[in-house]
Amino acid sequence: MITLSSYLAISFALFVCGIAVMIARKNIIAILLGIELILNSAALNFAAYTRFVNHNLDGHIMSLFIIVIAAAEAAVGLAIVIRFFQIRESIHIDDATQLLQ
Amino acid sequence: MALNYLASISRYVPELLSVVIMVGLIFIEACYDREEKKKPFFYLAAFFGLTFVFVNLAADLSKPATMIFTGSMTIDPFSTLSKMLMVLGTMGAIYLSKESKDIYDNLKSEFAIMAVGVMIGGMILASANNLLMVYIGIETLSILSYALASFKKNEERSSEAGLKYSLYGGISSGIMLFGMSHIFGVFGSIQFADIIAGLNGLSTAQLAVLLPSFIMFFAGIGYKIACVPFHMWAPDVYEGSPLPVTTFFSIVPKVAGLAILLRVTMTFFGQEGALQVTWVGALSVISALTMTVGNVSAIGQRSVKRMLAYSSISHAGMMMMGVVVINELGTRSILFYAITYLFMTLVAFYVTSFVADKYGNDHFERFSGLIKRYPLMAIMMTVVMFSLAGMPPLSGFVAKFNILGALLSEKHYMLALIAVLNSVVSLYYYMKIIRLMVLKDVESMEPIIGFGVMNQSIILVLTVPVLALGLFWSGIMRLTEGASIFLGP
Amino acid sequence: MEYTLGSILPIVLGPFLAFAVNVFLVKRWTKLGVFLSCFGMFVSLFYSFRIFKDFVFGKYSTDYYVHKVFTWFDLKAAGISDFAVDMGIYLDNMSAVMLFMVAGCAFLIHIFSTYYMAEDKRFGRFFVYLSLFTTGMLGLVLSDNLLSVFIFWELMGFCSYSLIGFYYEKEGAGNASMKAFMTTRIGDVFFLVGILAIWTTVGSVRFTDIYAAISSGAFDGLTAVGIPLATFAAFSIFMGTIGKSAQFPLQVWLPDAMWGPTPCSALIHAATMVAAGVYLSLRMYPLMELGGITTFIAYIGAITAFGAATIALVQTDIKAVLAYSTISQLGYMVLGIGVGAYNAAFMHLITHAVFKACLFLSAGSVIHSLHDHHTHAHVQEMPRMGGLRKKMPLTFLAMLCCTFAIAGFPLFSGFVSKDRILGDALVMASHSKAYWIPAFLGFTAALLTAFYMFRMMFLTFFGEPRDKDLYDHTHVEKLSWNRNVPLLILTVFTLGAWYSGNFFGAWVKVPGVEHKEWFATLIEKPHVEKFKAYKSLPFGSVDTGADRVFEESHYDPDHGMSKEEAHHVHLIHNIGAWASIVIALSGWFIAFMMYSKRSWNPGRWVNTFSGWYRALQNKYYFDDLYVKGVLQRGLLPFNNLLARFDMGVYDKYAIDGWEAVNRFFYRIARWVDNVIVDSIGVDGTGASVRFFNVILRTFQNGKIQFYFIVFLFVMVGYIWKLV
Amino acid sequence: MNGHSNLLNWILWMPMIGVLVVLLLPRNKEGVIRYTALINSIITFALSIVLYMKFDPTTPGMQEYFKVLHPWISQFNINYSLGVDGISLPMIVLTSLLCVLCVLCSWTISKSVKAYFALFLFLQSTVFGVFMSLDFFLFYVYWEVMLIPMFFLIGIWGGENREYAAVKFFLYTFFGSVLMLVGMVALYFVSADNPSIGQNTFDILALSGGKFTDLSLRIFGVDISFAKFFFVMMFIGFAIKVPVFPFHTWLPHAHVQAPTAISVILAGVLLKMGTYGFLRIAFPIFPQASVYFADAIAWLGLINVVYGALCAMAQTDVKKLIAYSSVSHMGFVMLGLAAMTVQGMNGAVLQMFNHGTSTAMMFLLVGILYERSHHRWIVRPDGTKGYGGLYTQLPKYSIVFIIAMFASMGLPGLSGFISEALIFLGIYQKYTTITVIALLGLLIGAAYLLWMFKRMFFGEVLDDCKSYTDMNAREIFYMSPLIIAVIVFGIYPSPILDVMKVSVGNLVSLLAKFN
Repeated sequence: MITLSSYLAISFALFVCGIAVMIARKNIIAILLGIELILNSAALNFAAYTRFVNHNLDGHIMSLFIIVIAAAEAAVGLAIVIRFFQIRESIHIDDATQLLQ
Repeated sequence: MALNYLASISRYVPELLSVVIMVGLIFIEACYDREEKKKPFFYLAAFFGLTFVFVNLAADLSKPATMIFTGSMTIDPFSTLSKMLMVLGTMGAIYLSKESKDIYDNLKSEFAIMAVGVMIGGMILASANNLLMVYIGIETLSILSYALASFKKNEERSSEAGLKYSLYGGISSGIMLFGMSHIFGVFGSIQFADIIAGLNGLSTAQLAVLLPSFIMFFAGIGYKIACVPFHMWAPDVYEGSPLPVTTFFSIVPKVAGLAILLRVTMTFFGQEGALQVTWVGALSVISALTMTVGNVSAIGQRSVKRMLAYSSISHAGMMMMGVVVINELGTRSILFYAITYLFMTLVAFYVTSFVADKYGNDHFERFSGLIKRYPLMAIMMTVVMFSLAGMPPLSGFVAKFNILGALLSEKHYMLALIAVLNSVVSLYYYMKIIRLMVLKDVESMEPIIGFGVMNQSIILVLTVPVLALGLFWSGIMRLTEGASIFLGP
Repeated sequence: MEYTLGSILPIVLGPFLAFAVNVFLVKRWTKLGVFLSCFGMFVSLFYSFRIFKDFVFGKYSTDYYVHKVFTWFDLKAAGISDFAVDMGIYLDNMSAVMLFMVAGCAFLIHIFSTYYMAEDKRFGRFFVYLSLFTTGMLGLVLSDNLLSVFIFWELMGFCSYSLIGFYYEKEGAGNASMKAFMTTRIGDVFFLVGILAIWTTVGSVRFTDIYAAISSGAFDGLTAVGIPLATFAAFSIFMGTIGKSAQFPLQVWLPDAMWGPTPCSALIHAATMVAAGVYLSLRMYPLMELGGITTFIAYIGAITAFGAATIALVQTDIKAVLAYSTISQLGYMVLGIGVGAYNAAFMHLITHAVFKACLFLSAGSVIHSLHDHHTHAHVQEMPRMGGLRKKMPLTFLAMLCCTFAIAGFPLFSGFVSKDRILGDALVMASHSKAYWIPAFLGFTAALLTAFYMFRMMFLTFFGEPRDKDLYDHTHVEKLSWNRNVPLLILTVFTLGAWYSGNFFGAWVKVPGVEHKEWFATLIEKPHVEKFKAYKSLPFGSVDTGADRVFEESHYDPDHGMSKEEAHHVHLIHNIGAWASIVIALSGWFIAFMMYSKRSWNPGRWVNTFSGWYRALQNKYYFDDLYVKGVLQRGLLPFNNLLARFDMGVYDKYAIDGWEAVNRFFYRIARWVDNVIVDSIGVDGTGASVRFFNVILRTFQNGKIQFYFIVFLFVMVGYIWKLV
Repeated sequence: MNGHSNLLNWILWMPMIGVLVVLLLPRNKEGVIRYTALINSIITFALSIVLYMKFDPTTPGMQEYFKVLHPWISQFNINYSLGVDGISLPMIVLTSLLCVLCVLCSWTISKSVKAYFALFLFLQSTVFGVFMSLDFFLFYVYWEVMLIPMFFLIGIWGGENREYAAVKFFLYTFFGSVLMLVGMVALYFVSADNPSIGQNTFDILALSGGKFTDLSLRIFGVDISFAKFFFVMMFIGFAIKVPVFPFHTWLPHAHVQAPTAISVILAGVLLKMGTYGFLRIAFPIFPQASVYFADAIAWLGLINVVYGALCAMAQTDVKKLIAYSSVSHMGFVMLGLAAMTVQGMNGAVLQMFNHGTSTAMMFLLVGILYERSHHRWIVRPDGTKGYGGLYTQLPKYSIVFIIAMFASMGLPGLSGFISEALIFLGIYQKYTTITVIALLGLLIGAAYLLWMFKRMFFGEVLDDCKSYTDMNAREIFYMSPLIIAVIVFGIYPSPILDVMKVSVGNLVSLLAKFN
């Protein structure tokens, strides 16, 4: 029997994974993916809560919006990454240290 | 309770107008051919449109507060005022972008368009009354900001700034969402109104879930205000992005963020309880840290832009102190602070940008002897600097005084002391510019193109409030008095 | 005589107005200005003589007084304070005598100055100072309370500063004037403390009130800084005397006062400034007694008298000899106060004033006529003089009489007064061993005095001229009124008879009373309990004294002692008298043998006591101690240290340091941004991110990700704190 | 006196009118600008004399006749309210007098005359504001605004190290005054809880009277007495202006670097603002706290006296020496305040006035000398004498210098003495030891002045001093009022004492209630 807690467990797992990816990977694309993971964990939460706790549509709407906006954000993010790549010929995060000094 | 849709729309004109303006600007922009450098009609439209929005909002001030779209949005004097501020800030930024050399000519119009977009996001955020709206608002604000940050396409620093901004924004919004989801889980609704209702009977288990979630929620907002410890992106981004953008960032998103922070605080933590104590404690620590870190960092800077960026962080901290005291006075003082801060920042950035355009960089030395060449500008800059530092009889002092009053009315003596001592520190680096401008000898006499008659007069006009609000501020106080947060009928 | 303001104020106003006018006048019309000051002096002399005559020959009473007061300023506020500062005029026998002496000497000195300073380029300005100086002294004598005494006292300090520094082209003058002012000011500060102590205790600083308070025991049981209040106050005030009257250990300034023109030395040394100190102590005598510091005073006086006399032995500058003799004589007066010879001390003050003024003036006339045409300077060195009595007989005569007087030869004033002091010292010594040393020192000093004074006489006027060239250029003294008349007048008053009354006592004889020594009769210790009844009148009023009864004074030679006591005292007095006569003569004899007959060689003494000789020439190294030791080694280095600390350390680090602190914090902020990141980047063991070690070791890290880490840490931190 | 007068408004705003006129004048008409400033300041002085004449010394507290009150910010109950009493009147007169002299002595300023005089008159007006305002907020505003013209006057027209001095002065004072700001606002918010006030107010008179004695506040969970805490805050604020010992180091820099006229204003008036703050605000509002801290104040004052004097003795720069001397002299004022007796307080206020005149003389004289010699060394860094034999070279100057010197030394017959004597009489009643030590400070005070005088004026004339000319007519003219004041008030102080004694007495009796 699948309960709320299992959903939450999964979403939390996703969340942690996302964080881990963002911290660990040097590839900017990967980091963007990590962000997606986190967003998804949130979306999953919303869906699960709607299913189990209260039966209005708020959660679903939230999840939908999350998906949409995540797409948009990813698009912009990728655009910026491309621009960065065009300049530096690299998508290595360590190359983004110009502003240190 | 909530009005029906048509009625709602009737109260929602400004936002719609701005959308129309944005779309219209896109069309106008499309009409020009790409050789066209200065696009008079475009800017004319932009300014007229924004002025129209502004007027609309002003007219809205007198109307009673209400909730529209089934309570998902609140239209109350507070939100309206903050929207007006955003509009003004946007106009100022757009004008600067028009004049500045820091943006490629072919992108200037795009800047205007995106700015309006960001402004719309801010407006949504300012009157958001449920979690969804908060999310949408923040995202609208952010996504366009990422683009703005990386506006100097071919410049590495700029794109890097955009990169950082976007990644940082991504994680923070993600975490915020995660927090939201749990809040939703506890209360079973995303409507603030329902949440308030649910706040009373909470089990300890729920509280245990709730508090972390709120902190996560706060991360999203704090990142918009750029308060410690979510501030690290700010200096880099401010530095990396072109000057008009920096100007824009240091006004509109901050105001929006503060607006929502204030609304959330007032809504959720309005009444006494464990929640409030924790929240206030956290906020006071954060605000004190923000202010101090901002000031301390600002001292070490060589570039005026970076210095202003850091100082804007510290000012944000100052405004957050108004949030710490959860009462009318705090709200009022924050609004007043925002108003004065708007004008001061605009003038400061204008002058800096014009000087920077002349020399290609904006180091402090570039200002030396300005009084000999452009006495008016130098005096204006001096006034603004003193005002930022909080010297009477300038508006900056009155703003600080209000915040102080709010703090002390709630007997936050330590915070008050920290605040004033910080203003001493800030005076030090603001005075560095004054010293250079007034006391030092001039480097070169060749003219600065930026300081045309038009620009000078505009700067003058912008400085007038800085002076006037310092002496005759009861009018503004009366204006802000009505501007309380509307927590539903 | 009725005492209206018109009959008293001119005494002060005369010289003061002269001063006030001269300030503006003297530059343009010098002659007129000078005349004005002299005239002003004459006016004050005239009025003071009237008062003197009236008090001494008319009212023949010890407790006759005139006391007029007015309020200077007040801090009256209804129901809050009724504090008011009163000033006033207080006249009694003592001040009457004092007034006459001061006005007389000052007047004669004025006259002499018109001769002495005539060629000086600052002729006029000298008289400006002179008038102000005299004003100060006269005001001091007239004043009825300690505060106004202090005011005039300081005023004189200022004048002496200006007069000693009169030749301001000379560095030495600057040093001397500063030295004089500072040294006396040390005493003044203590004096002020005394005034404050009395003021807070008594509520007033009027002499009469203080006496009344003493009699009613206001000081009993009170203490200040751990010692009885009376002692504290008495000591503080006596410190004032020590400073002003150049007593040990503050005697160093007086010899340097010679830097001023000779007439002003006469004024300072004789009539005014140094007299003020003794006068103050006499006025405050009841307090001194109450404070029980008379023994201390006696010792101070004796030491001063002896020490100064010894130093005077080796001086070769004629004015220096006189200066040290002044100190020594002042020592006698203080000794007199110490041994309770109130009357004698005051008499010595008067007599000394007269003969010392005369001595200085004659020294002046000697110096003035000895003009070295090589250096165009006046000569003061005795070794270059000699045989001058032929050149200037009148001056010689005057100086001789004064020397007799100061050496204490019979029939001369010095004998009368000094002998009584010494006599009383003997009496005290016979009572308690503590007074043996003062008495002994006193007599020794008398011997020395006689010796060095005659040494001076012989070196100056007798024998063969030692500097022939100088001698020949010195033209014979021709009579001039403003040179010789003052000398002669003063000389006349060096006769003892004026004071002891042996001849002229009859003048003040009143029916039914036998011969009286007017001085001893009229001047006596204030009986404090009498002053309860004393009352003052408003300033403008006319004081006839008719409303009060004054007991006629009667001189009791036994001082109210029993017969045998009195007999004992008289015996000792007689011994003392004879002893001092013998001493004076022997002093003269030694000097004669050494410097006139040349049969004893002073050089031999110098050789035998060479160590002492050097010590004496260096004034017992006091100046070295104060200037080199205290100032140059002590105060100035300390000041420099302090100043350097203030700007170099305190201001630099404690105040400007805050900026450094800011930068430090800024650096920390940067550090958090960069260093940690880099260190993590290099080897993933940043202390703060140990939690993520595993991942970090496997994967490298960038800046943005560090942001994330911090971000997360804060989140976790919050949550940790909250849950 | 019945009826009402706007005199205070006139005095306060007259310099502002002057500022406007000067600003409207063309930059190159320097002569006209100078004369405008002079005439303006003279008019102001005349007005202040009228004020003195009309002032009724018998009525305690603020004179109804002169009160000016307009609401300013209704939300915070802030009023534009002016008033004058016996404590502020002497200060107002002193300020207006010194300003006339300063305009005269800055006649030779040639660097951007227009700005100079505009700023100067602005400064004058703000100083008046501080001495007149009865509303704490107004007081604070003026107190702060005063810094801005000062900053520029020192920073632009000052000596070689002017920037550092200006910034230091500015930050130092700003630091102090923000602490005062906190106290002010806190007072505003607690004032409503007090039954005797009943509403939130900044009105100084309403706040004063020791109404906050039993309040307490929590910081980090520690309970502190409200009054004591904020008394310390305000103490620091005012002490920096005075300046009291640990906060004194801005003064030498500022005084030395500032142009003559500004040093005069600094030493003559601005330092008094600190002590005035004590008399007007810190003591009346927190009497019990001030009584509690009286010992500390006395000791600090003592340190001022001795420390300042000792430091002054070591100085080789005339102006710096005088700067330190005014540290020492303000110490006397602090002693008088700490005494909290009738004599002490009156003496302190009188000393505020007298030090104003005497030290102004000193600075003016140094300025005159500087115009001749363009250096201020008593002893040059290389050990040679900076001046020598000035007495022979500049007789008139020397006479005036002697008067000034002995006045600041407290010689009887000159103004310094009476105030110092009163202060000592007041302080002796409480602290015998302190008095004795402080009197030694007086001794040192005489020492360093005389020593300086000896080194500069006695002896042969130095070669490079031979070219100096004696004081000219203008200089004599602007020195003469001070000379007269110093002598007249030394002989007859009642004109000042009579106007202030009642007001001071009230303060003393208030403090006595908490003793």
